Amino acid sequence: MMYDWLYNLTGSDILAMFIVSLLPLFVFILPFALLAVLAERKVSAHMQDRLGPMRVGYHGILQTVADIIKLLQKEDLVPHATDKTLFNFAPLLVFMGSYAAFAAIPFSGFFIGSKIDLGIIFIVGITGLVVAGILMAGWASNNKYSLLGAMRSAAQIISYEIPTLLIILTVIMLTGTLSLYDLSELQTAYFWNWLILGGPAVGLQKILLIPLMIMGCLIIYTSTLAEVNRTPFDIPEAESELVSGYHTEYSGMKFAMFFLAEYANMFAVSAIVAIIFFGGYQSPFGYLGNTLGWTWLVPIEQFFWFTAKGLFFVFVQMWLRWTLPRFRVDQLMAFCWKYLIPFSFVILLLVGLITLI
Amino acid sequence: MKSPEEIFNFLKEKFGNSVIELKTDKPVDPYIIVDPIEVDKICLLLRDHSELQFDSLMNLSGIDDANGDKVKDENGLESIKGGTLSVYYNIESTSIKHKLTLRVSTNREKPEVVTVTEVWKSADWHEREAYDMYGIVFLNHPDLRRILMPYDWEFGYPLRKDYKNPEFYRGMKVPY
Amino acid sequence: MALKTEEMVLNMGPQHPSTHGVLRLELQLDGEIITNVIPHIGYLHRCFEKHAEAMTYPQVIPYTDRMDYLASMGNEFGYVLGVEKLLNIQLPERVEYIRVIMAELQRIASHLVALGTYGADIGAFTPFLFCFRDREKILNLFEITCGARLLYNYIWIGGLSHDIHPDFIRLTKEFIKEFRPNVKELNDLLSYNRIFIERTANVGVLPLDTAINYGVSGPNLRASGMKWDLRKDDPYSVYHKFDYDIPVGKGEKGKTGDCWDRYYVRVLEMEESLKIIEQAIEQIPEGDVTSAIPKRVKPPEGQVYARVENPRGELGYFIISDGSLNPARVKVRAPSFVTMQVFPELCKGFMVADVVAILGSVDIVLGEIDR
Amino acid sequence: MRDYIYNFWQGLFTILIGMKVTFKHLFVPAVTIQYPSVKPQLPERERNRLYVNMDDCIGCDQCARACPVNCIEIETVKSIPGEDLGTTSNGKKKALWVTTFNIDFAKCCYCQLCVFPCPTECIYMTDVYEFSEFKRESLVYDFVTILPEEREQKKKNFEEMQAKKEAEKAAAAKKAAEEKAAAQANKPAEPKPDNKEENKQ
Repeated sequence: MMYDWLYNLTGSDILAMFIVSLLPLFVFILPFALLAVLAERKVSAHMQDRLGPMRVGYHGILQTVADIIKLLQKEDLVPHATDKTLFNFAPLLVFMGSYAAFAAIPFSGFFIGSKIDLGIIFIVGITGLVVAGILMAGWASNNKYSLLGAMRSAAQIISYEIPTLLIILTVIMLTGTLSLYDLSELQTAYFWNWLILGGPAVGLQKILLIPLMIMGCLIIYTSTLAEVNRTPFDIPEAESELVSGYHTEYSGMKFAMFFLAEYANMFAVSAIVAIIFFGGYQSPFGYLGNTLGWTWLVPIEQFFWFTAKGLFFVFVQMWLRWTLPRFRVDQLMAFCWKYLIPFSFVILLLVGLITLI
Repeated sequence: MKSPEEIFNFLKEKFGNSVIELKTDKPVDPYIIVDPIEVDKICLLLRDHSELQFDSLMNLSGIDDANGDKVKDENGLESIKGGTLSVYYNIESTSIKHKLTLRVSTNREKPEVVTVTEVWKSADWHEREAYDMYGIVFLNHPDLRRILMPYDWEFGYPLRKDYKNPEFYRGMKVPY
Repeated sequence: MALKTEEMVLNMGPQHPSTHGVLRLELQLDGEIITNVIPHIGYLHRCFEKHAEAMTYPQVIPYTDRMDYLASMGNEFGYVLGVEKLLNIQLPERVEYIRVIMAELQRIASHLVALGTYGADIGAFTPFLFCFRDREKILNLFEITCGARLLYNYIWIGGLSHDIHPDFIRLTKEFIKEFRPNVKELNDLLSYNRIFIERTANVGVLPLDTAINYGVSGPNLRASGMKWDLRKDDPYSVYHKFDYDIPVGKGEKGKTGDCWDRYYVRVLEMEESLKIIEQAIEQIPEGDVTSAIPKRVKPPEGQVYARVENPRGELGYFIISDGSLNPARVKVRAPSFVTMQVFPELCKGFMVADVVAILGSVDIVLGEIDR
Repeated sequence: MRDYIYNFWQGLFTILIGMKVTFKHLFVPAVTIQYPSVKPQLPERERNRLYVNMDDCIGCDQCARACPVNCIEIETVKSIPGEDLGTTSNGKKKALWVTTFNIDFAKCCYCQLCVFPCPTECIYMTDVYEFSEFKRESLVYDFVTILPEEREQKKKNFEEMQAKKEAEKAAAAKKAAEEKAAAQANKPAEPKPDNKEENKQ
């Protein structure tokens, strides 16, 4: 693995660990965030028959750089009578929550942050930090609207974690492993081994599993969508009622931190769905590297497939944002408790029965 | 479908002298002049009577007839004394599809008209606007406040013919 | 011991992204549920009626445009009808036809704004841009005819300022051909979307008898189930020559008269307006549009109440003339002013997010309320 | 239970239809234009900034009277009989010097009511729409073609002409008064014929 390779290279495990933990941030998340902000504006523009940013750089490529420079030089004002420490710490907490999740995500066969064996539970736990950060931001900015927004988003995220966990439980029950790395390894060789098509099971069991797995994938995708506060579940920043939810009072670099955290979270969530159901970094139709015999090419191909799947799901999130109207708060809760959770329990039950056959 | 004359005669025998006269000389639609204190009883009858059924008040507008005599007080401020302010009611029946115009006149110093909000709810804001613009007080109106002008505008009533703009309002210069 | 809760007063507006202009709503909330709404208007009051008394009759027309700035053709039409009744001028047929075409195009453009902003209030941003893309085509039609895109001063007393542009008819036919599939697309995207229905069905229900008592008119009254349209019930101009029907709210997705009905009645009305325009374009006669315009407009003493079916409802002008060049009084019965009166009735018992939905569905314009 | 499943299914189905519509629009070419580099093509009846062709303007004040917001301000001076002011394009002889002709474009509402009553069609609307200024005062356009000193000069010699005429009239009136006084001196001779001649002059 990358860690061992670095360990032989540098000799000291602290240095190796340091490099391995920095890699996802600088190699992957920051470029992804730059790309995602621009992609969101371009995708939404073309979906609405317009052109999107065209002025900065060719076809608006440098637009995100311009945005970041703007945010950097903006005055970082702190409103009067706020709880200073909480106010400053909240964006950090939110960013930490979403960035820490990348530790357990296997980018390719060769690179994984830390191969802990309860990867999924770690990720779901860490994203809980985001809720604390949002509540802190809502409370500290001393403004009626952000408090209302923070309360709503906390309630939403907590209630949507239950269907996510239930679906993850069914997958664990089926595959028996918690670690994301083993999960990806399990779904090797061609796409019909992917968990969405029944995974490594055979015969009758596999055919029975397929509809349930597809339903499961839909449910986990919608509930993780809600955890990231993306439309149709973006009540906390519902422009029309609460002006813009918990990060109304933030400006400058703090606002950029929230923005970055949202995009990092977006990719983390779509990566989880890709890993669980669509075979993480496994390629759907075999590796070029194996056929040509260059074994060093395989990890790069795997990294390519992983980011391709992740980006596809991020595109679907953007696609949903520009087609669907927004839920009302009570409808959102009703949808979760009356539709998602019962369905995931039914799937858990059925998959349990099927594994007994 | 009843013509204004029939309605007028019908009201005349019902309310006697509080229905004053039917004016048809001026062009377009004729109107009935009514006594300002009886107007809500008349309108209640107009709405509830089986053959009339005037169930919707299209429009209620105040008007400064400016028929008083012009008086120039000390620093050349021209103001009209005497004369009348009147209120026009355009009502129609959506079922029988006939229309009627009523007119009510009160003197300019103490303009008082009984409200018709109990008969048609849409009269509420129209009356508040007539009060705001002309100062016509509508008796037992649910909440008679100014509606378009600022709530504490004490420089008189803007749409009267002798209205003069104040120089300053709460320190802000009232433009040109 | 019951938990002591007290009411929270939330001020929505006058600067609020979804109040369609400068309107302040004082919401009295019990938790998330609304107990009472007090609208405060008057922020956009430009004393139209005082101006009208200082202007001559033709000079008032640019002022009428600025009242309901999304449907200026309709405003001019109403005012001009009133003055023509006072002067009882005989208009050439061509003028009547062009006025009907322009009023119906303006109705579609105004409904597109209403539907687009309503989708944006509920959260769907794409239909908003689709509606405005189609509206631009109509504005171009207006621009080639009279030169302006929003405030036209096109319909004059006794005629029109310009005759229609030579290729106006061809461009309108093209527009109609392009616009029909777009309406179907808008329906797929928004009208039948389950989340949109969830947000608007059974919300802000306006019962029929309260509607009539409050004098509500236009799409809001038709959505509550009453077939009442001035173009048919109190015909003016040449509307009696065309056949079109009046869409009425049937409560497909919830009770009749809820937000979804008010939205869907406007979508169907756009279709009817297209039919009127098509028939009007076929039957338009030849003639000179400026022949009946009087040099000096000096109507005899008297008063008239003329009303027109505007996209937002019944727009009435009560004009009193004292025989001079300037009108003695022009009182405007604005449909949004009357709809705003019934708004508190609609909101009782719903949530804050619904206030935005209901306000979007009644489609008010503050220029018209405050005059 | 039945509508529970129907709700879930209909929700899913309508969301997919909506997504089909937006995906289709990914490949529809954009309708927007890049404004500063690509200017919109305006129709010829466009109504933007007014332009006044001063050689045709006879100073008749029709446009100022027709303007609902009175943003046109005109002052004219009568010309001295001797002066020649040239003729307008359609051959009408001009009789008035137009000394001030300001249009305040901050107040103008572009309603085109001033264009129609103009007898010589010298005021019309161009399609210039980019004329924003930093100061509001600089939006008041002065259209008069004669130089400021000439305007003063025109006013001055009109006043002189005026003063000269008064002087003559006063002189004539004084002369008439003396004659009357003289006539009264020999009034008993023949009173009637005198005053008939006087008012004939």
